[in-house]
Amino acid sequence: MLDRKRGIFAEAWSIGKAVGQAMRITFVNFFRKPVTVHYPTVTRPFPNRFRGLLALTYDKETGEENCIGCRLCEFICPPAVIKVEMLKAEKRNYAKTFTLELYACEFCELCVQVCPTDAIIMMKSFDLATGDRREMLLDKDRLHAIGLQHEPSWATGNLLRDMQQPPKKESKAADAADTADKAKATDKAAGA
Amino acid sequence: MSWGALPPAVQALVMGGVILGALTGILAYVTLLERKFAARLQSRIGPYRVGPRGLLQPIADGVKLLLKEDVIPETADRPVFNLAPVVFLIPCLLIFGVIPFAPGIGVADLDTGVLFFLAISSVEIVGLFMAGWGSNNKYALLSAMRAVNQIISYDLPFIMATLVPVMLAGSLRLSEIAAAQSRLWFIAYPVIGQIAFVFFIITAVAAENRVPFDILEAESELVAGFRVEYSGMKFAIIQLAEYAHVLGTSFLGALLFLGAWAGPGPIWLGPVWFLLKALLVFLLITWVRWSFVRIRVDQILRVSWKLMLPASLLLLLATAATIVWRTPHA
Amino acid sequence: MTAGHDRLTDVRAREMLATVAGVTVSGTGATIVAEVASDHWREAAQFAKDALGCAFFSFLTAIDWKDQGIEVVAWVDNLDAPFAVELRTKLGPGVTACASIAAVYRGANWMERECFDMFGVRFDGHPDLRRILLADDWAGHPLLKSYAVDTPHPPYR
Amino acid sequence: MPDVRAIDYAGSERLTMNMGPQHPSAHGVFRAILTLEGETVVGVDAVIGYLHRCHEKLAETLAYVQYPSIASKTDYVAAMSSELAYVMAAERIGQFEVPKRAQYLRVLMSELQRIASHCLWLGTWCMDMGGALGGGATIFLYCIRERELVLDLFESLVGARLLYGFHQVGGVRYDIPEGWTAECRKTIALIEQRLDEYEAMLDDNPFFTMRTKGVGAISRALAQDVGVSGPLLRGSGLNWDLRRNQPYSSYDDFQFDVPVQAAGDCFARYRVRMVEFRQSIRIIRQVLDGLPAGPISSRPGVKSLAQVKVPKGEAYARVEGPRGEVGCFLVADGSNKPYRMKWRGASFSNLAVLPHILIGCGVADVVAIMGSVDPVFGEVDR
Repeated sequence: MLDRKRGIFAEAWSIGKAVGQAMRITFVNFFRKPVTVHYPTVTRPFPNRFRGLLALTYDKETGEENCIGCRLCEFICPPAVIKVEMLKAEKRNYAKTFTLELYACEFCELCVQVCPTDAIIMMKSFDLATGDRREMLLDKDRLHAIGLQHEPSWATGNLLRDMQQPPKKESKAADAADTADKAKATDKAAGA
Repeated sequence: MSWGALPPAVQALVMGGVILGALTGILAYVTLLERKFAARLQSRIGPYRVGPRGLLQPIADGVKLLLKEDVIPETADRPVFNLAPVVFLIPCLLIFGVIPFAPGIGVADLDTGVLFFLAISSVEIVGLFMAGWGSNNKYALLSAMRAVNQIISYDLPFIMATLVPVMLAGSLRLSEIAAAQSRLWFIAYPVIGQIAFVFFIITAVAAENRVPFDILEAESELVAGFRVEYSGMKFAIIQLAEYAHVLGTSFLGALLFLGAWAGPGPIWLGPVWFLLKALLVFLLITWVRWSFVRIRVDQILRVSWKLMLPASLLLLLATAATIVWRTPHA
Repeated sequence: MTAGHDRLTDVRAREMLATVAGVTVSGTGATIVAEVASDHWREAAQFAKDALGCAFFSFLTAIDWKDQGIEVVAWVDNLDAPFAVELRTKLGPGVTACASIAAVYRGANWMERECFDMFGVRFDGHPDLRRILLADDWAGHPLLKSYAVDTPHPPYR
Repeated sequence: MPDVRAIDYAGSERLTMNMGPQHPSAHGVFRAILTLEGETVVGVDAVIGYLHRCHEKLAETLAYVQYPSIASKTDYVAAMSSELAYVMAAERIGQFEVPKRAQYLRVLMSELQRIASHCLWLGTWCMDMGGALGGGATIFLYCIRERELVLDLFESLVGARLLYGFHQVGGVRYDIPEGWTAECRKTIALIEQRLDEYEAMLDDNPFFTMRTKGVGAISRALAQDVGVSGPLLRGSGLNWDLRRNQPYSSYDDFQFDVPVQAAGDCFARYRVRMVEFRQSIRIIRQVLDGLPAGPISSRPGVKSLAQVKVPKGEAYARVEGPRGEVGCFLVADGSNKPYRMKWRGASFSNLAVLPHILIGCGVADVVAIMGSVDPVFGEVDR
């Protein structure tokens, strides 16, 4: 604070100037519009790709459940929170039970990405605070109910996979070829 | 029974009661004013949920602190621990006794008003150290020790800064100082006034342990300083005392430098002008508080002994010289 | 910098390193992989720091090759002539003792404590060898391949 | 037994004080057992491990397609550079080719992440030094206000604010929605203007310089010896930045200069990071101007666990994160899960320098030095 070489007045002057500058900034800020909002009454808009609550969807035309119980999401989920049991039927399969432990879900959106029939998607909502942990263990019809309550966000399995489409076959024949049929293979396995 | 017929003792009692009531009201809403002002400085909104636009917040805080359980640490030194908030509060309220809010209104306009104010306002360290010692807590003890030497080292420059207007007005009586400023507010005094006012603000901030000198409850190191073991009503008393001390100092600053109740408009508007000026000084202290980073305790002491004390002594000499030079020789 | 020598490039460093006892050099380009015999471990580290000027200590860890035993890997860099030396030493099956290079690189102090914590490798010559991440009374060393093999598929809820 | 250096004060007995693990300025969960002589520190014993989740064991049980979104949890303040390190290590072993657009997106996201992380650093540091009820909180709220703008950008791109899972082996998983680049340019222009305000408030402010100049000086030799990296290394006079010395993900297409300060104290690190703010903005502008069209991944999107198999081999990929060199040493055995992964966290080595420089400074300095080292304990404890 007191280095001898510049003498007391130069020192005091530079301190005064710096102090004035700092206080000018806070004063300028006094007149700026505050960025906070009155949260519960005023909420910020959700972006289009918001990763919120998970939900199961119904097919638009037939109104049937999309989920075919293929358990791909169960294998891909890093914290393994999804458990699905498949119910075999004649034309197509259904999911007998579908439980998702929301209290351990990491919202990484891998399940949405791998779902071949766009059954599981994420909604534009995050507030599902409950007093009791058992309510966080979502079962099939809870997931379907959430699907109808909130507005779905943009991401679905097919949209995400189209976005990540590797370069066209002709530009990188060898590599793209085998990855493409491997992808088809897994589709067939998933579809069966 | 007209006002004059009452015996002076009863008069002072009634006046004291009125001022105390008004004071607690003002104190409560001063905390809200500071929180809203600080919020705007930081581009946020501040309390808005309790009551219309947050106006009931202080009452809510008071009730909450009242209902909170009053914990006394088991190994605490019980009498010292319980007495500390009271010893801390009394001087902070006493200083309002000597401030004249209008030409006639005021509990006791002593002829040694400034001396009384300075003496009483430095008694609060005793309560503070009792709190630090009583709660038998490592952090509280460390912060109480820091507080004592910080306040003592900043009281001297604070006294020097308040002596400048006293010398300019030539009297210790507060109402006379206010009257002497009718022609020219002491802050407008050519050079001396501005420097004295700046010194007054700096030492006031330091004497009340506000940032950037708030080493006392530097929560990043000492978690909450001497208040760490207090809760419930005792914590409310300590908070109230601290704000009372800051408000008392800003009233003093308004009176010494800004010409207490001088202002356009009819005479009965005086106290309102005085309150506005005091709040202005209070907001200035708050503005300083929210703009700076805290400095280390040894640096604080070095600044006080090496910079503030010599500078304020120099200022006193300069004031004396200008007074002698400007008054025509009798 | 260390003992004055001409612009040390990774090629020259590779030759100098090859001359050290118990060291076989491999690796391409700016990364020199030095297989060190476990009893020459501290000399190799000292050589890398002094002669080769690798003053920057990046990390030290271990790999559990199940039956071939534990291999300790240290990665040090020379920041001026940018090349890196990857010192590796196989401790041999069943051996869990290794020389400590905390005296050579102070950064190795915590890294070796973590290696002891996770792999059980006892670094002799380490000033303060105790667990750094896990609780002191923790049983077992998690990163060994033999650890927690029986627990079911995660999560351990 | 903490490494105590004998400073013999005549008879004044020592006070052992716990700073942390829930201390307000502990930057997460860290406990320093300080032995004090009056106000000065004579002994430090750092206790870490409170946030230990054993990421390295997790990496052995999770496949290459799953682990990137978990890798972001090591350094949760700079998730982008953590994922990048893991993904680059796998690509380097398997020689997977990453399309040009994906490389540019990776650079763009890393630099945006650097700005957001430095904002958090400046805010929490000033809050530690300035007090939550004082000037420090003011600067904290300004920094958080700017950081929110950057997090909004990430939210509209990926959908999440902090932990993204943006990278995958062979490229990235999300492409920029339309209108995002304009929003990004507007945000960085605003941040650049706000930076001048921070510097006006702090640079020659006597209270700030008194607290930071000459405090916690790290010498050049000690810095290299302990393996300190990033702004701490450049603050101690070493001109070493992985983005320029060992360019990865097409960093060599961009011009930016690397700030170096010689003093090695808190103020030098502060100056280094403030210049890094501006350099990141400069890089972002160059990336946005030169963003090539084309695919964002050389492999199809994640469909199943066994989709990505990395051939046998080892690699050490180093990334210049906001806190320093974040490295991922990967040993692959040809299956879809790595055999062994060592995570070299920058904050782990940066924190290891503390016991060497804390001896002899005051309690208030411990707080200032901790803030300038800017440790994130997800990366320290892994």
